[in-house]
Amino acid sequence: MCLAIPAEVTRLLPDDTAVVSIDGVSKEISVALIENLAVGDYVIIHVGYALTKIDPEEARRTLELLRELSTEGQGVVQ
Amino acid sequence: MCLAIPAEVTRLLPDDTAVVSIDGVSKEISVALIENLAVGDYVIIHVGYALTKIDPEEARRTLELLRELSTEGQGVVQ
Amino acid sequence: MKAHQRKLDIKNGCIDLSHGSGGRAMSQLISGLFHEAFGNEWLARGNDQSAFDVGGGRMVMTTDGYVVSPLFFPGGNIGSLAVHGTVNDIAMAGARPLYLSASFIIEEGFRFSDLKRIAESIGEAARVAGVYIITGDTKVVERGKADGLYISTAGVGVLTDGLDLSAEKARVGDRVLISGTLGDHGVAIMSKRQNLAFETDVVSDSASLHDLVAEMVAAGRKGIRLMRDPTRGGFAATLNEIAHQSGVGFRLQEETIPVKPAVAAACELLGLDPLYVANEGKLVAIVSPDVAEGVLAAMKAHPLGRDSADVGEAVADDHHFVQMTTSFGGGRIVDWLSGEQLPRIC
Amino acid sequence: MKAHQRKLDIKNGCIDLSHGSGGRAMSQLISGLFHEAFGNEWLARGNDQSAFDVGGGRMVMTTDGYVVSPLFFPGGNIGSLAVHGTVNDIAMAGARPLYLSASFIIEEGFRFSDLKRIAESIGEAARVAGVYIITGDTKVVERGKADGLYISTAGVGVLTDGLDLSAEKARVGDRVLISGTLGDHGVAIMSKRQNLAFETDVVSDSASLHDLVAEMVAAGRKGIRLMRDPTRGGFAATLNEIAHQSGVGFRLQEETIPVKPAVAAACELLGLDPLYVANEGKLVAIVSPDVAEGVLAAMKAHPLGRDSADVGEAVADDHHFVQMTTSFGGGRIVDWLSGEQLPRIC
Amino acid sequence: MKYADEFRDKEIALGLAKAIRSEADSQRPYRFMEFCGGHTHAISRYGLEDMLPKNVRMIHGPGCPVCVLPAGRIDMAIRLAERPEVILCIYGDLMRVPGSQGASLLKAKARGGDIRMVYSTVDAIRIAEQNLEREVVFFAIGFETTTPPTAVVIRLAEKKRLGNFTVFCNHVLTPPAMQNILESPDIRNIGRVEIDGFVGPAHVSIVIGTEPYEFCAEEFGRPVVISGFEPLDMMQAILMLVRQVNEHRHQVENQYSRAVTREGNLRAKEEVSDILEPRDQFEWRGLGLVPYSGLKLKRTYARFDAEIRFGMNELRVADNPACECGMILRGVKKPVDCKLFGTVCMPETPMGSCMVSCEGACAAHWTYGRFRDHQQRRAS
Amino acid sequence: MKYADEFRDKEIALGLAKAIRSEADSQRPYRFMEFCGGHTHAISRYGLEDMLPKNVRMIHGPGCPVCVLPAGRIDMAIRLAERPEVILCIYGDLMRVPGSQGASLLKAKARGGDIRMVYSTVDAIRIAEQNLEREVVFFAIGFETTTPPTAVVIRLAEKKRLGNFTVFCNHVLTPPAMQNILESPDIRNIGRVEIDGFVGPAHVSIVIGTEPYEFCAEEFGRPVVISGFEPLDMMQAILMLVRQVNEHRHQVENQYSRAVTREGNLRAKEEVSDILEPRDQFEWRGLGLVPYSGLKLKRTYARFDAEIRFGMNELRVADNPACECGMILRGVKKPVDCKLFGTVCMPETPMGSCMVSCEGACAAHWTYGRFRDHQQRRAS
Ligand code: SF4
Ligand code: SF4
Ligand SMILES: [Mg+2]
Ligand SMILES: [Mg+2]
Ligand SMILES: [Mg+2]
Ligand SMILES: [Mg+2]
Ligand SMILES: [Mg+2]
Ligand SMILES: [Mg+2]
Ligand SMILES: [Mg+2]
Ligand SMILES: [Mg+2]
Ligand SMILES: [Mg+2]
Ligand SMILES: [Mg+2]
Repeated sequence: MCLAIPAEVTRLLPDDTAVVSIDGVSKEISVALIENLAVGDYVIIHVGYALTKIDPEEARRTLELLRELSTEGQGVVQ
Repeated sequence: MCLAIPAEVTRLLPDDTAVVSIDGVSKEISVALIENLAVGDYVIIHVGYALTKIDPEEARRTLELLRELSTEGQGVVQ
Repeated sequence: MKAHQRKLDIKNGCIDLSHGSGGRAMSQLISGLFHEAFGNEWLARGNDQSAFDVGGGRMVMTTDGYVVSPLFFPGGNIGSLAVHGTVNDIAMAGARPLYLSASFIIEEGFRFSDLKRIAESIGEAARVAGVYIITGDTKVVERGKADGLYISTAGVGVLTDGLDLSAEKARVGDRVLISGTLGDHGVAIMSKRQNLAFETDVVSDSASLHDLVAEMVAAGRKGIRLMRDPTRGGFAATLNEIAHQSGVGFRLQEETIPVKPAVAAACELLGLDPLYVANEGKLVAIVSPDVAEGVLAAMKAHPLGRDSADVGEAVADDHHFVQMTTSFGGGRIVDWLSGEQLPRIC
Repeated sequence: MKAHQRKLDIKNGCIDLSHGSGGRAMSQLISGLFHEAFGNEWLARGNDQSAFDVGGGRMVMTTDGYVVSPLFFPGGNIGSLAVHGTVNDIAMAGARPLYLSASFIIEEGFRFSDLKRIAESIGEAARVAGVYIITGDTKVVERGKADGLYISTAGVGVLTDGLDLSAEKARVGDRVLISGTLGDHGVAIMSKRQNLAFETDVVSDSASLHDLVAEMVAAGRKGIRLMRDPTRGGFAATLNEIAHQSGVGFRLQEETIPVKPAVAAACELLGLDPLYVANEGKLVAIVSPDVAEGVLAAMKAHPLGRDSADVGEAVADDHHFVQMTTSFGGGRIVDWLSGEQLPRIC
Repeated sequence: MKYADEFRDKEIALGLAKAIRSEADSQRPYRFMEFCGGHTHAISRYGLEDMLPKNVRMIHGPGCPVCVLPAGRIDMAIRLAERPEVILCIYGDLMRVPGSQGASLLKAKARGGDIRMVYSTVDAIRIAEQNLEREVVFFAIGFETTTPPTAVVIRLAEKKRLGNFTVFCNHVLTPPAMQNILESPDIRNIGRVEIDGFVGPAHVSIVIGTEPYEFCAEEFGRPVVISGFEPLDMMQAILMLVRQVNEHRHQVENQYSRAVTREGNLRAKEEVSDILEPRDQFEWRGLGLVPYSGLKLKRTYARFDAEIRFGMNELRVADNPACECGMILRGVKKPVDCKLFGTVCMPETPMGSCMVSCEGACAAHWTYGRFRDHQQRRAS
Repeated sequence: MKYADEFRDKEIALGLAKAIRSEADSQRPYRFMEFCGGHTHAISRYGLEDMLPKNVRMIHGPGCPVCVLPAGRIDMAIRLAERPEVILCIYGDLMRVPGSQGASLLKAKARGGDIRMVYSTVDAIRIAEQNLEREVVFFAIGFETTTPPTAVVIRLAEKKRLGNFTVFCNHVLTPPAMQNILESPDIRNIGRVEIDGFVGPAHVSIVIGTEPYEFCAEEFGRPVVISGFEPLDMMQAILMLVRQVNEHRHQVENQYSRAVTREGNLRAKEEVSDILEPRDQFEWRGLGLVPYSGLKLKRTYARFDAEIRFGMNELRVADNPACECGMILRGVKKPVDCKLFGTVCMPETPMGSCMVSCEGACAAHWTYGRFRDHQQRRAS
């Protein structure tokens, strides 16, 4: 299932490493696979590596769409 | 103190080894330092090696002398 | 000329094989380190066993071996754990813990300073719990034949009046109460494992629960069917065992189960489920529905039960499933743990 | 569909980490192997502790860790030893042993077949001793963190009537009784150590002594000051401890101390002294002179005390020396063991 | 947890469930395969099946890269671990995966193999640096998600000139497996079970992008929706699939746009293609040999390839003939159709890939489906 | 035990004791040094001093090869054991011998050194064969008695072409030590204490014969009686010494004729001289540097010499200045004359050679003499 979770970058370290934080848990990970990372970015981490940055705008849009779809559904009389 | 005890040879084995017995305890030892060993001989063993054969005749003579000396001593009036 | 010895060099010294061989070095270790840390009138007599008075009646006995790694972890160490764990197993019968024994298996090379810290934690935990370590034993094994230190404690306690809590007593309709957040101990331990190393301020919940239990018994009396401390295998293993032994199923409400956000996060990180992670200062109580509210109130009033919750009920189920309605609204089974719970990639 | 498992493959299987992790593999190990071997009504209830009734009054508690190597030796194994040793520590207080706990620390890779043999020995030794293993615990540690198997047992027993045997009770003039030949256990163990390997038909004396003790108490009553089983460090360590704790000296007669010729021979071979070699089925009793003869007769009448002997007396001595008149006619001190007793060349 | 909790909202879920119910044509079945164990896990973890209408049925796909690893590869690893000089570093998931005749790395460890669990490939490198006199082998496994970290440490080992570090490469590729399922005679010719669409991998797609699934839509006429692993993601994806089916579309759509792009992570893809290349074929537990579905080290990195360094022989172990994994993975059969399910084959003693990981179809049915069966029996 | 029990007979002993009492001139002291710890042990084990008249006093000599080993040699061995590749095989006696600053091999083992106790040199060879990837060093120690077994296994290692077996040679020779004691200024010039004769080694003499002691009788005018280690042997030897003193003789006599000859064990001597040769000097704890008193491997066997293989530096550690071992070993002082005796220096925490082994003069006084002092105090 490729266990991976979103985490916030809290510190950039040398040698392609960074510290990320998830709800009060922080961990050093490799960011060798990511370009242009900044503190405050959210990344998806898997086996100790950041795989990608999360696009906050896309996330917001997906959530908005989910709410819309849900409201449509709620409106349905069955 | 060079801990060593008398033991009876009960079996000769290849490669300069032999089994000795001490009051029901038997142990395999090296007899590389001894010549002309036979089953029934008594040897002095130290760190798993036989150091010498015990001369039964000398042992008998020493004991006899000890008894004599002791008897002489017993005879003494102090 | 009285036989005496140079003092143990606690700061720099360490255990060698002579400390386990029945000679003077061992007796010095025991009197200079252990007795000092948890000394009492029983140990002072220096026998291989200790005698104590009991009011008579019914007693409980338990034992546990402690092999935790690392030995020191946020919120405690193997010493305090060895007291709490055994006190709790006594308390889970509704009994008042009285006396403990402690058997130490120490690897040569173990530092006196660490041993002293651990012994002091034992002494402190025993004092807090109001129990006495009345007999003990020390063995030293060669390097590579232990992991620093193992402790086995056994304990006895008295059951005052006809209480008979046991794993087969859950009945359909009973409520499932837990005394607080799940998974704290396991996550605190894992955070210090060399190959997992993550930072968190989660500390082990390791604590003696007999006082909380006394409050619960006072509040619930005959309505309490059984209690268990969800240690290895966590809440999930404990509830499955009870289901199996009582011949019932359970239905839990996920949203009522308290889990600290940091514990949940650490579990997501490692691919674990907090329901399967060990606790050392929590209990699960199965109580009849009529006393559930009162017992829960008593739990919440106790410092060690502030986050207590009613998380579900016993249901009729030939398969003895532990079911859970997820906070998302669906249903799932909370099965036994298969094998060890290992951090996963998948 | 009832959850069941393939049976444990006792013949070929071995312990892996899953057998210690609180899941179904562990529960299967416990129910399929341990309970079968020493099952009883208490274990059957499957709780983390067991409750039992006592007549009230005074009880004793003890514990010991067992780390013997090799695990199987002539005359027993770590399992029988773990029962005998703890039963004996209870018996040495003059108490009747009742219930035992057992904590297992097992190295991964340990063979089920060996574990089963050991568990069966525990069951058998408990049956013979009339005690019950009423609670237990199993931990599995990684390879290289144990030496196959460690067992810690704890035990409780009842003291019937006002008996208070304790290490500080020896008085000047008291007699020193021992219940048989010294050093058998240690020599039996050493004969199987790989680097010492010698052949002997000496077997461990490992046995439960509570029945012998009962006979002694019946014969000697208040005249019995204290009893000890001379285990690690042997008779010499035990007597030095007693001397120290009671503030007396002892004077022994070497020619009265029974030692098997093969034990004496093995000790000569290794440069050891039988007085310092471990026993697991012998006791030392310090008794007032007026009951000494009667107690000794009772001991000799018991199968486990046939070779009992009166070997000396307590004497006034500020230094608490254990002195011995040698069979050669001279005198020597039997001091504490210094460090480990190791086979020597010198 | 930001970007997770929002996507677990119960209220929104209820609305989505209603939307699916209302849009799904009650006169026809919708059979969607979630390829990924992550989705299977979300289904059981959050009880999603309870929220879907009866005619929308989820089929659990090949699940996870761990459970599809064939017994022979585990046997090979066990042989390796038996060599005294070898330290075998593995992800925790691998411990219980069955080799032949009940063997596993857990048992091999118990019998003396120096097998160490690592959380990250970086840990394996550290162990190699700390044990220069030993041979450290990293048991690499995983879909495209887990492959870049392997490539990164091979490059690192090269940079550090580590002579005692090698990789036993078992990385597999998802699109060839999807293709294999779609080309299976059971589906195309015998046609016993149809798959009406795919829920596409979340994290795999982060790396490879959505583009590699286009063949599925185009050649096989099946809709694919790439979906995140949170329950709302899945429900949205299912709704999107229902709509494609209703509208007779078969496109690749991307529900997981906050993390997945059409081209994926270019840097990660480059890292992998520099160092690894496809094998001609690779065995999948349950699916058998699948062409171009596995990766191996390129010739220039042969010195880091454990199979070469240790002259490892390829071992093949036939799956248990009674195991129905192949049929289950293709959606042709269900776990309860297997005679071994729940009797011989259980989570502690898994026989086939579908029981190995808790995301496998049989394991999911064990922990979750038994309960549903049971509820249904009680209801009827 | 045949050849032991007969020589422990109490009745004969009583007669011998009377004979000694009657033959010893009550007007003069008889001060005999038993060179060997074996004799010291017999004295304390059987309580012989109680059976001798007050004017016949036994002085405990250098005792045993273990306790005279200087702290520096132990430190050298500890350094060796700290090397991860080394397995150090030792006789059990060595475990507690103190190095500098409270170090010991027991503690070095606790701190991680791979130190293994062997019963015989043959065990060390077996360990080397079983650990070909490690370096097995045998810590050879002992008087002439224990040297032939070392020579035997060096030859065996050569025959077996064992490349990972070496010997850290600490064998010492008794006659040079006896000579050193006799040449000591305390005895010859200051003359505070006289030694009237020597009880000569039992098992050493089995190997080297009685001939090497003839210098003692001839050059220093002291009688020597080679004696067995059984208590009757010793009493007879003491009687023989009393007679030599009374008769103003100074010869080498052989009480232990059942095992000792004038030339000793020729095969054993040859084995040793083939492989080992004297060092120019060797340090003895308590005696300092004694010329030609230690053995080393011959040049042709240098590849089996741990000191060469591991480039071991000779370490010298000054004895504790308060320790009176030197004076005690020479019979000039008694244990109770040492400020450290029984306060800092005890069997568990020995400071000097005389406390290290239970055969040392201080250790013997600890376990036996304290009791005699005590008896005497009580009597007075
Ligand atoms: S139950 Fe087991 S054997 Fe049957 S199909 Fe599933 S994995 Fe295969
Ligand atoms: S008592 Fe100790 S310090 Fe003093 S002389 Fe003897 S060995 Fe040396
Ligand atoms: Mg318990
Ligand atoms: Mg517990
Ligand atoms: Mg004990
Ligand atoms: Mg260790
Ligand atoms: Mg418990
Ligand atoms: Mg005890
Ligand atoms: Mg005991
Ligand atoms: Mg337990
Ligand atoms: Mg081991
Ligand atoms: Mg005892």
